[in-house]
Amino acid sequence: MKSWLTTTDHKRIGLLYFWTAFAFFLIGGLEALIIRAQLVRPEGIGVSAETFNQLFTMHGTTMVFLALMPLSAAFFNFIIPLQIGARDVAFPRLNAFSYWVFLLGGLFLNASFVAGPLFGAGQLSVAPDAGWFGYANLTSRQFSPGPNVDFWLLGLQILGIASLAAGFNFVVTILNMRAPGMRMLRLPPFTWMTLITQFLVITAFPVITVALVLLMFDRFFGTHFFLPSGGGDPILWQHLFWMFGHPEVYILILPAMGIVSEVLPTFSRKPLFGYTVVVYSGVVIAFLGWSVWAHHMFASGLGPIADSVFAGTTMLIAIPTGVKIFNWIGTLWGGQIRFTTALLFAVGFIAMFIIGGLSGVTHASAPTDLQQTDTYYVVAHIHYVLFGGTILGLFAGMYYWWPKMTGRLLSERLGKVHFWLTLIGMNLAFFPMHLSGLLGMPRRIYTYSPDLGVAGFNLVSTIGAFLVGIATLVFFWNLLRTRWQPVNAPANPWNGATLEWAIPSPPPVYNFTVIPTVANRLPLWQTERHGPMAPLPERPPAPIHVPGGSWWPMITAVGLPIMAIGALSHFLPVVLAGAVVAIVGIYGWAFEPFEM
Amino acid sequence: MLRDPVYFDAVPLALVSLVLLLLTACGGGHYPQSVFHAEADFSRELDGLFRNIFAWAVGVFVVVEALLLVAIARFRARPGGPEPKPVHGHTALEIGWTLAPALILVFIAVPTMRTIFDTAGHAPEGALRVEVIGHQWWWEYRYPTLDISTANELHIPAGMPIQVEMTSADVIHSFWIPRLAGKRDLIQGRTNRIAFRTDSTGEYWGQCAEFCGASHANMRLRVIAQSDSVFQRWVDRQRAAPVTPAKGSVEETGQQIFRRSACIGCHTITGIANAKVGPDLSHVGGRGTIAGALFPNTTESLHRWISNAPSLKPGALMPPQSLQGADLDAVVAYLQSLK
Amino acid sequence: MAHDTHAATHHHTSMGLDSRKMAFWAFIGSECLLFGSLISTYLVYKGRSLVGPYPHEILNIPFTSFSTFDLLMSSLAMVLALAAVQRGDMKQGKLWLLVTALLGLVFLGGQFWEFSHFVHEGLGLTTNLFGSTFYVLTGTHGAHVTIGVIWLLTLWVQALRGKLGPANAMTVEITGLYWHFVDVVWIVIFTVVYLIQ
Amino acid sequence: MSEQGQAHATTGTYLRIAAILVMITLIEVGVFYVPAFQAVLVPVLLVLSAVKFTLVVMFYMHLKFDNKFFAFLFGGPLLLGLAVVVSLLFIFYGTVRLRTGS
Ligand code: HEA
Ligand code: HEA
Ligand code: HEC
Ligand code: CUA
Ligand SMILES: [Cu+2]
Repeated sequence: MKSWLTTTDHKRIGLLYFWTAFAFFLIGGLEALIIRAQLVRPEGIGVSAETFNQLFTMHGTTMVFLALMPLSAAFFNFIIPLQIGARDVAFPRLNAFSYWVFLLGGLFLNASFVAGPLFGAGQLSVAPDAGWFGYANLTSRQFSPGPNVDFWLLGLQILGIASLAAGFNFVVTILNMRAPGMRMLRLPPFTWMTLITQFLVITAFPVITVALVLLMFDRFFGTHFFLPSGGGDPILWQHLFWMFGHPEVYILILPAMGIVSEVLPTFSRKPLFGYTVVVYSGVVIAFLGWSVWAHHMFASGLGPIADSVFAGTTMLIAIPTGVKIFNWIGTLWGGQIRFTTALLFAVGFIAMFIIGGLSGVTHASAPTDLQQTDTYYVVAHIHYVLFGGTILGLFAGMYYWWPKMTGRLLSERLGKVHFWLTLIGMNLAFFPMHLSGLLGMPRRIYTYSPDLGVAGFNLVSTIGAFLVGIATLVFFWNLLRTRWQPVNAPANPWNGATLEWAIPSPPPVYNFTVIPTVANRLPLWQTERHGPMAPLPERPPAPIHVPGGSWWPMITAVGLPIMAIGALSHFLPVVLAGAVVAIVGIYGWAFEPFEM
Repeated sequence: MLRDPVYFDAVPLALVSLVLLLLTACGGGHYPQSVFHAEADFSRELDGLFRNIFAWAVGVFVVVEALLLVAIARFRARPGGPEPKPVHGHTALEIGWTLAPALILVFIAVPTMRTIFDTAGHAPEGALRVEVIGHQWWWEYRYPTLDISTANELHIPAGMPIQVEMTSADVIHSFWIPRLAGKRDLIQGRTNRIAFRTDSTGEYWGQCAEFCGASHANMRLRVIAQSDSVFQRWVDRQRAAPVTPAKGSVEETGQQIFRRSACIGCHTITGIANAKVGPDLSHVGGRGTIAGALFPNTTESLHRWISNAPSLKPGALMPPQSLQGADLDAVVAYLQSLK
Repeated sequence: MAHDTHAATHHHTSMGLDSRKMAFWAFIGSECLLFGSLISTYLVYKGRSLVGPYPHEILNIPFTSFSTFDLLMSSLAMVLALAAVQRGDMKQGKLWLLVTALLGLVFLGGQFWEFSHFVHEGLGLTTNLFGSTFYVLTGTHGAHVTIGVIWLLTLWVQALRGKLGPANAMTVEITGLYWHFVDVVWIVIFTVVYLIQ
Repeated sequence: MSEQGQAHATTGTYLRIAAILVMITLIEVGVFYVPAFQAVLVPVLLVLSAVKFTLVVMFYMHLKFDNKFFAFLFGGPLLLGLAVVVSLLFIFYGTVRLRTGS
């Protein structure tokens, strides 16, 4: 127990990230299922408007910040050091800190579901209810008087710290901890996409930090940054949020694209087609991703010039994304494809992401978006890219790397059931949303008129959502089975080409008995240019010392939610107490003898 | 594992069910808020553009998905199959599949830009100006040139260009009547514009499209496009002073009760009350619906609305009123008389 | 698990650059966007205050010029401190670290005086958009200076206790990066907020 | 400058840079008070502060002598931040009708 609390081992932190994020995924999914249950028929099943607003806000926030980002982080943590031939990340304690901050931030946000009585709210739940992008000026004290929005803004502030810390850590890890010979253009594609993602994180998160700070001043100290009554402009919030928010969606998709770029070559027994192009297109996507934010604001009246510019830049992103897709197909082409579950999910990713990407292009056309924005058509788009894209990609990663992470094989039979249920379920759930949207159903409504004519589509969506729910339970069962009915995994069960497969499953604490010297991009494969790398010695030639654990990251992290609780309750001493805890933690950390 | 027939059955199965879904949407049925049934210049232009882009998207979809399916069907591993050739890439292909999408995008971008400028919101000379002000959770309409102020139901003359200027009294809302026009947000402190012209008379439905709090779902809107003469009659009635109830009638009692009640703190009835928190009631009896086009304007719904609005419409900013029995009947009768 | 160092991984890095320094430069890059967003907010809201006091009525250029001078000098002291520590001249190192911190304190004192003077003149945090954007932008900068001063003093105490030497020059260098960055942010703020009214 | 190519700046350089920085600051403040400069005040001030900025970053933060990669880590986001400022200014002052107030 203590060893888990103080751990700085990237592998353990990776597993902590995984289980925490997976739990939040179930919670976010449960929220989605209640949403879908309410929408199963026009007048609903009795979920109140207030509860419904909390549900979709927490669903979006949870899925984005507490499920998808940290699930990717689970792989960053576990896999990246192995792929680059390192013993750990560059800053193991900072890594632990990121995890604890993430966990506590997530708990803080979700505590709002039961914190009502503390605020005399007259109901149990005071969860955030202004939507995951919290548009001003609905978030002002005047229109949202309760603590709901406070939970949201403080929670996101905390989570931002976790992401930023991890961002710096992984940038340095990937650049600086590579094994000898692991040149940049020999990095596995997953590592590359992670690197790009981290650059997006460290540039995009400061912007939302500022937006949240300004909002905090508006709510706590009576300023008018986003309030027209004092000369402020709610549109500024939208700009700041989406300047973060759009890069954020690429933060969510790029790691999944990286995973797919690992899985396809392994299971078609061919190198990734156009490796350099795939890498550079990732860079281009990230770069362009910074220039398109106002496509979320076409209806806000930016004027025709800005609309045209942002429509144009948005469309450009289709090019590097398309390039990736064609290269993936090129990888499959001429291969010897083994239909493992991981491969099915990777192919499912491509198939579904195309649909989401194409609906994205119809959004990118500003005029047509005027009919689509804020309808279920957008909801369809985001779930094809986020679920059909990111989630399917992450599942591919889970089936691919679970043996490495735990030393246990997942059942392929259950995996296939999981895959097909998920694929069919998600299409039933999300495809009809295109239609209900175009037929006039706005998003974020807890009830709709039977006259709209969309009841049938909603029924199908709900059925599909529950199918996905069942599929997720199948997967959960599959995970648990690896504990209860273990089947041990060999070091390289899939015949993968990258370094993580050169060491036992699960890897020993020190990862590599000897740091390998890398001579090419696919070290474990026989290709026409080179043979597989010589196996590493079974035991380390000399004793390897790994750094011990540390309490300080967790102590420092604990300070943050304490400060947030103080702010929530408008009780300064608690804020100060939290600050003291954090400062003590930082000093303890700084002066602790801890060497890598 | 590879012979497993399930793959090759499930894919077509899923596709067929999707197509079936599509058909149900396009064929038949009555969809008051469908974007596919454009009945004004603005919406028609958007619809045309969408169909254009959609066609490209379908083309891309079919080609790319087909390639993907062919790849996985053709290159399944066969026991004892040859070791695949380790191809690392192909420069000509890379250039090709960079340029092809770029070219397609040109065909999407050019009409997009044109439509952006076409629909930038400025109506031709002589358009009827309407100001829309969003409130949590109802719509206020003003016709500055006609000196009319009303709520929740927008009357317009069919065939005449309409210049809509919008802003909000509180949070952001979005004005959307799919058959007539694309959305535009109502933002406090800003003025946004759209312009459109309907083809024909009729009733058009829409609703608020920007999340605006508890009753966002209940912020519907109704547009009534009328022939010139009918519209003119409507204008005349709106500009007339509110009906004065006959002496001794139940309506007169209602008026007195209205005067004595909290109502005057929030509502306007020209000559009786002058407050701006809620909708102008000077001609409320002539409206087909009340409360953000949510309920038909019947005796029953007025009763229920006045006694306890928030129970009908979550969060409604009209508190429950203590009027009861005969008093309530009288007020309702009075309001209904205000044609 | 032992606390020792594994010799092979300690000094070797694949880019040959110090990891902490690299992380710190990435952090500074990230801070550019933090201040970029704040400055954007200030500029976007410039001239949109509904009531006074307005910038030209209240900003005190001579005084702030002095603060700017003070901060520039602290940057000088900081490079001197670093150079001394790198040379192993801990006497000079201690001195210049202390001078840097003290100049930072002077700056903070000036900011404290400025803020209270403004409040006295009727410009509060919530008075108008100028007040809000001004205090949040300069306040965020001030918070950075505060952290810097604490950091410098910590180093100074370490030096007094003889725990700082050329072996920790990298720590001092990173502190310096932070301190200079705070200085360049002020260079921008001084121009954008004070001089361009 | 003579230091070019050398691995480290000397104390002399630091002092000279400090002198230049102080001088520029004096010029900035001077320009601010000279009515004749009002027309070009903004560009002049922006250029001067950019020079100061660059001097500190190049010499005090050693970016001039240090690994180019650090320049990338700092310069990339710096340019991005600059782009954020410029594009927001464009959007708010360029194409959008400002608050009407009416
Ligand atoms: C994983 C996350 C993710 C990804 C990858 C994307 C990708 C894209 N998104 Fe999406 N988007 C979201 C997540 C994502 N989006 C979310 C969460 C929202 C809603 C936020 C909210 O309001 O709550 C949103 C909203 C959103 C909007 C605003 C809609 C609105 O609210 O009105 C727009 C508008 O332009 C848009 C566009 C695009 C485009 C053009 C892409 C492109 O990157 C897609 C590129 C891919 C392809 C085009 C397919 C493959 C390409 C080819 C096969 C080549 C050939 C293709 C052509 C020639 C067209 N997205
Ligand atoms: C980021 C990823 C992500 C993911 C994976 C999902 C997954 C799902 N989403 Fe979500 N969604 C968003 C991101 C995501 N969503 C965002 C950003 C929004 C916008 C929010 C906003 O407007 O502010 C949104 C909005 C949104 C809406 C619109 C709400 C509205 O506008 O009113 C709907 C409606 O159907 C919906 C449905 C679903 C469904 C059915 C799933 C399914 O895939 C879920 C599958 C189900 C499970 C995975 C459940 C498994 C669990 C169990 C079976 C129970 C066991 C439980 C425990 C043991 C605790 N989502
Ligand atoms: C505190 C303010 C307030 C008071 C007092 C008040 N109302 Fe209202 N009223 C409103 C608001 C706000 C609305 C719009 C609510 C909505 O649609 O969400 C409204 C709507 C209405 C409507 C529907 C109008 C339409 O066209 O949609 C009627 C009718 C009405 N009120 C009648 C009354 C009567 C009668 C009384 C007094 C007995 C009264 N109101 C008292 C604020 C008030
Ligand atoms: Cu008004 Cu939603
Ligand atoms: Cu976007």
